[in-house]
Amino acid sequence: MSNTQAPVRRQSGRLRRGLASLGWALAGVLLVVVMWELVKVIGSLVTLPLDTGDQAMPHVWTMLQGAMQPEVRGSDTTVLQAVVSATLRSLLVAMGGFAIGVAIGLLLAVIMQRFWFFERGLLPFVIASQTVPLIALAPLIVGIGNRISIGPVQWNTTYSVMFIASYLAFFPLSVGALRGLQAPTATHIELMRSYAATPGQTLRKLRFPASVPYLVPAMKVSAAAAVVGTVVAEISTGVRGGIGRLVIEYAREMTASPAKVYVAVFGAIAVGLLAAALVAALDMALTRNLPKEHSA
Amino acid sequence: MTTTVTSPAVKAEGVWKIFNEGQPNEVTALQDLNLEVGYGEFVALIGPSGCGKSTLLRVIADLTHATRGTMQVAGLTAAQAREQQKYGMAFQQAALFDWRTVRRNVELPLELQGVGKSDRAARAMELLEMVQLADFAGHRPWELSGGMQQRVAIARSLAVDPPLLLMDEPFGALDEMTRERMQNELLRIRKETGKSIVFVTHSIPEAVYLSDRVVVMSPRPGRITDIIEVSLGDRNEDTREDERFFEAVTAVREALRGNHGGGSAIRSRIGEV
Amino acid sequence: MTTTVTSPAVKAEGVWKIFNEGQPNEVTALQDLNLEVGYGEFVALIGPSGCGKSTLLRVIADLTHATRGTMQVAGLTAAQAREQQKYGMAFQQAALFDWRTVRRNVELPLELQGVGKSDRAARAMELLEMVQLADFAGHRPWELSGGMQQRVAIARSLAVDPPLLLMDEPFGALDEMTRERMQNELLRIRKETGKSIVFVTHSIPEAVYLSDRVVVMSPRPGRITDIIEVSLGDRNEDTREDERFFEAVTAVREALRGNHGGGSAIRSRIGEV
Amino acid sequence: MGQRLRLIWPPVVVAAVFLALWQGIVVVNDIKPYLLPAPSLIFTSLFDNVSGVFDATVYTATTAFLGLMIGIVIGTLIALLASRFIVVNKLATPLAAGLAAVPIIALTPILNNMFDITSRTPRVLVTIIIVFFPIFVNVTRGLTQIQPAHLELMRSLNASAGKVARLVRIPNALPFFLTGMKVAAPLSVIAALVAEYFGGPQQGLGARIASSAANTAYGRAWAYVTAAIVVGLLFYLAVLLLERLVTPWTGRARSA
Amino acid sequence: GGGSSSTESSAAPASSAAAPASSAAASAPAAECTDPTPVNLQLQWFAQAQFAGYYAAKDKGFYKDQCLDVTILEGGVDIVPQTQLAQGNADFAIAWVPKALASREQGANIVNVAQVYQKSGTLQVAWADSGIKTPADFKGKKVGNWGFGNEFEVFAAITQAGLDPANDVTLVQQQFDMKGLLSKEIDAAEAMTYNEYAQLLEAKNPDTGKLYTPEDFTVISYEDQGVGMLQDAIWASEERLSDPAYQDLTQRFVTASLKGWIYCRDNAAECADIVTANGSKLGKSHQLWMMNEVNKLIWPSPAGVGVMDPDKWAQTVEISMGTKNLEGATVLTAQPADGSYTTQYAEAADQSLEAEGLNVTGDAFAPITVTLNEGGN
Ligand SMILES: Nc1ncnc2c1ncn2[C@@H]1O[C@H](COP(=O)(O)OP(=O)(O)OP(=O)(O)O)[C@@H](O)[C@H]1O
Ligand SMILES: Nc1ncnc2c1ncn2[C@@H]1O[C@H](COP(=O)(O)OP(=O)(O)OP(=O)(O)O)[C@@H](O)[C@H]1O
Ligand SMILES: [Mg+2]
Ligand SMILES: [Mg+2]
Repeated sequence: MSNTQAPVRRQSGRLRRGLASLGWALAGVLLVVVMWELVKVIGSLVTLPLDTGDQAMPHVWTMLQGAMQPEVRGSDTTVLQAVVSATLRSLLVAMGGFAIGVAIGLLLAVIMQRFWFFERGLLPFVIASQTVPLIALAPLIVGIGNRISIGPVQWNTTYSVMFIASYLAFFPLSVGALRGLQAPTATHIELMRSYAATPGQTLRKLRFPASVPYLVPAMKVSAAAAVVGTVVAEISTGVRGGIGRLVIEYAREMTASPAKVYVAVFGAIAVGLLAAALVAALDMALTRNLPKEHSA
Repeated sequence: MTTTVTSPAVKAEGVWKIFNEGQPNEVTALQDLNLEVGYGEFVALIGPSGCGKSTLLRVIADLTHATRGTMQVAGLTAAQAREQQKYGMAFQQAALFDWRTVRRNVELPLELQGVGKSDRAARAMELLEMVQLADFAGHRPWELSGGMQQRVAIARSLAVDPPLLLMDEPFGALDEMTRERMQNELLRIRKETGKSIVFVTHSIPEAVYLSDRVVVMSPRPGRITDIIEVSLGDRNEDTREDERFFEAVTAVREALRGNHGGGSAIRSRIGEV
Repeated sequence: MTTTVTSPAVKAEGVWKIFNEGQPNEVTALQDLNLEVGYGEFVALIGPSGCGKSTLLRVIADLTHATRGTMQVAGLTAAQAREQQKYGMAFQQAALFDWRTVRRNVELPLELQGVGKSDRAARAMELLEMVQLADFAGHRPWELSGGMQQRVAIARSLAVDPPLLLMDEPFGALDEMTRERMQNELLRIRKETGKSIVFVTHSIPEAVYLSDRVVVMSPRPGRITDIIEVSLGDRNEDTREDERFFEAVTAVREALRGNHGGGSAIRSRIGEV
Repeated sequence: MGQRLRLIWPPVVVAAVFLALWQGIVVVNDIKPYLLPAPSLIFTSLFDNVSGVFDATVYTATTAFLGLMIGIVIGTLIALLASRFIVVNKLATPLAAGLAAVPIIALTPILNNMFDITSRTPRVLVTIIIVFFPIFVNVTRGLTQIQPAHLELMRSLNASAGKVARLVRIPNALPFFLTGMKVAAPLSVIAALVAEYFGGPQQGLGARIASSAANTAYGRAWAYVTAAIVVGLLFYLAVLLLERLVTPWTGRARSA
Repeated sequence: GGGSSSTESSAAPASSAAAPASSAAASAPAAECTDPTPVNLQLQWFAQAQFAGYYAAKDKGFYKDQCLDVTILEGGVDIVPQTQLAQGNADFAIAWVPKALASREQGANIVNVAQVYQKSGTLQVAWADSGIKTPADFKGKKVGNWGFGNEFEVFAAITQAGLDPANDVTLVQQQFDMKGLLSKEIDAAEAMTYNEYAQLLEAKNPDTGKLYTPEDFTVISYEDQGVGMLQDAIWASEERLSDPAYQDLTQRFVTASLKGWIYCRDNAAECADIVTANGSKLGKSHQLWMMNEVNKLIWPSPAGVGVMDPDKWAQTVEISMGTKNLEGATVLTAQPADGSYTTQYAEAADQSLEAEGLNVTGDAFAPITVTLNEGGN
């Protein structure tokens, strides 16, 4: 009896937890809305170090109105629709970049963990890579990328965007994964050594599972970085259809209709939230087997 | 199994182990240690807490390097012996993986050897049966009591079948009954397979009951101060009541007490053995 | 110390502890357990591995809640007693903090009580002296052997001076000599301070040597099957040779063996006590 | 001494190989500077303009440093609050994730509009936001991922939540915190730099890189990029030093 | 304001009177085009009326008439069109002259084959009540500029006015919106006639609730100040120009493109709609404004549309070499080599377009009047 019931209960529990965190996320958004309007009210009473005028900080309802307006006069897509479709497209690209970034980051971490030479020798370059501004790289990547064609698959700029996203995503992951791979206790490592386990086996059976607590936050940061990378690269390369392009196109209308650009930025935030939700789901799957914090 | 019967299972010559050498927190764990464990022999290591027993096992197992001296295992260097999996080890801490179930913890060494899935599971269940934990095969390590974890670790160390077993206080957290059962299981396994065993324990009766020789170590810096031969023949229910059993127990106890006092009187005894 | 002498140190009534209740991996660790530990009494808990001894200590310490039943400590609820620090606990695992030196690990409970820096250090060194680890005060936990870590944990549990001590196999990883020393230290402390002590052990002689009563538990689901009174008066060098000592040891052993066989014959014995 | 050498020579070797390859590829394939400048060109540009590069570096490094410090403080504080109060945790986690995913490029124009564009403020704010997330996420994990035995011990000692935080959670979170720092330190530099693209005072590295790149003076642009890399590495090195100082216990697993 | 300064140089004789035979052949519409040549055109920004001529040429079939299949590649913040061209990712590129020349100096082998914009569209806008009327009034003020290499006209004007850019003014980089000026954080902001200036006029004055009007601002035109630099031009690959096939392609492309610009001169409203239909997100009135202002920068073209004005070229090169920015750097370090531009393709194109009966100089061009709505809608 209990055998058949238990999984059902656990599943519904998971659903409930998922819904609850959704509720909390909404509450968080509500909190921000309230604070936003509060700052505006305070700003109208006393001088703040920031501009709380309707130009710099439009009212939330102005933004909502802006979202419902047609994108360009006469067109039948609203700003909201444009933002939603751009959001989904960017999310897809970002997740592609995230996947590539995770793969590269893990590989680097493994190499660095395994060979001290590479930890010392490679790590500075991994860090250096992150301080190279995209302005110096984007033309290079697009330029080189456009020459690549693998069989019938012709490179297009979207792949360059994905590549740039992964370029930002791999870094937090490799740092976190490296720390995680070094996390197992001395006894656990000795155990594997006593089995004459190959480095690969030690990696798979011990270091990877033990690195999960470090891997998960690293993935969260990476996913966010992938989203940032996607949007930045969309702007940088001017590729159409994504939220980045929308942000910059709307930003030019900031002077006249500031609400529009905020809607686009919220689209970008939505990409981030969706990415974070995906990683959170992954987290639940990965840490399902670990002891939860004691709650007596 | 390729080892010839003539080379000793373990041979330590002039082994030193100094931690943090040259630093203010330097600790000499092993000092000029010489020891030979014959092929098929059961040797118990006994000595005060912190005297270097675990360290000695770790040097044999090539988990740490001797600062000075040489260590041979089955006629090979310690490193070769480890690589060729000439030994199995049970650690003082259970060192189970939280992310694996009890059964899959026991399967680990088999997995590393590439044993197939169903064979692994069968062997693991057999071993869990032996340590009386079959009911807990699907549980996670942190759901077990201390003694249960230790039994899982023992099962794991027996999963593969190496010619030499290194066991660090494996029965320390077990109650007397379970402990006696495990002791007999170990002796049975040894008899059936002819393994050599180096066994660390704090229990003098256990050392005497199990082993052919009891090696007594002194407190830091760890040295061998006494080696007591035990000749009780095949162990059985009555062994623990045997006269010779009590004699050996007393001998070991005295060797240990002498140790605590320290001094040269003990040193000379090594010659006797 | 505000407790009146009349209320028992520990009083368990109909305590159940069921892990994962309702799930397939449900485990009943304690079943309808009743126990009273008198003020100033020394009670040893003994029973097969996994029978629920640690769980019982944890329920007393309010580290986990009884599924059913009530637990009183010093006339208070378990939670109140914990909040008022009516007990000190030594865990089965040493649970030392890697980021603190040995000495500062011992200081931890004193720090929490707001004891001044130099007083703390002095007290910690005194305790380390007692467990013979003064030399290692500045070391990190992972540089210690298993037994040494356990001794640090014991020192820590004695750092403050609570009326009730809960000790979970504290001497399990110690060699016989050190163990006897620690036993005598514990008895000395108890005599000087009049503490009540609940002490888990797997060693029958240890249980008998230390305690006023030995509580014998059955394997899962954990129940109390026997309580053996020990009246040896003041312990000294000769106690272990005492006739009554051996009698008590045999009684406990038989109670335990009976357990393993299980059955109603044992149940009836509770009435005798 | 030998230890220190072991620390230094691998990156030097890798750098030498990398630069030699780069130079070689540029020379052999006759790649023109409008595409990719050779290291030699970058270095001559750097030396021709040392004081200019230095001033720009100081400006941007200051922004990055301010943002990094404030971001660390805020990230840690909110993580602490989140580990203490479940409400904060539930509210802050999705918000932080959202904030982190806001691309700096999208954020900067808005902040530039809200705050005085002619001041450093909007740039520091951008940096803070970028730094905040890795710190927050890692510290949160470190504060909650505690051995059950340790928590039981503290509970048995009736330690208050504050004491548990101070004596167990924070030390336990230190390695996680440092991992976050390792990510945040280089990111602070890039954030401070990118924030300059959108306007404001023009003496920093970002503005210089943008201006040089727009005029295809890639040698000069990469000279500034080199300076940015150096700052990022210095920040990282500082974190490594800090790690050795505050978590001496973490290296032990490797000693076997 | 119309560009009167360029009329004197319009008398310059055409550099090559005889068009190559191949171009003459190509200029005749290829009726039997079965396999149009694929062509990539790289823009410097997103689709907007600034590039209306090319979108019109595509939409109206002018490219098809020349047997071309043109793909218009939009730009991005970090896309450098001349680099894309030099790397072979595009066949032609639209770029401002100074930036393209800088790339040329760094090894990008590109040639200006048609100078479409005859005038600079860069303005400096200040509040009418700020007292700023000429560059000399910038002294002690916060002067906005875009950086990204778009600042040299500002520097040239400041220098020309006898001020030291490093000490006498505070230079601030502005964003691509005009909020800095509107909120008075910046005293004088850089603006393109066709874009940012319109943004100002599309914004509502919070005090009156009405849109700002030209009377609210003072406008300084760099073209009028004599420091204008040449802007949008069509660039081709120098290496490939030695190949007759590419010469022919260039000729066909330039001809069709210029025809597009002529079309937009005469059909501004339709062209604005074409651009919008091609995915521009600019508001309708803003798009039309841009179209109209761009027309003002192109027309009249006294020597024919797309033909380089050598004086303007010389002025652009002079400023590029002589004006230092904050770092002390100039756009160019040396005089660009001969052959950096050629008028042969534009002239040949104009000839054949004239033969079609089109007016290639726009001497009678009259701008339309555009009313900007709030937000450019
Ligand atoms: N990693 C290390 N760093 C420094 N010192 C160490 C380390 N490991 C062990 N030691 C020291 O070496 C000595 C011997 O330790 P070892 O673990 O071998 O003792 P043991 O005989 O196994 O003791 P026990 O019976 O308590 O387990 C101890 O004094 C210990 O402090
Ligand atoms: N967190 C937990 N989740 C599920 N089951 C648990 C948990 N903790 C303990 N148990 C179960 O409760 C039972 C009693 O455990 P406990 O630790 O009290 O045993 P013990 O008597 O202390 O044994 P030992 O002598 O081996 O330490 C065991 O069967 C164990 O599997
Ligand atoms: Mg040991
Ligand atoms: Mg226990």
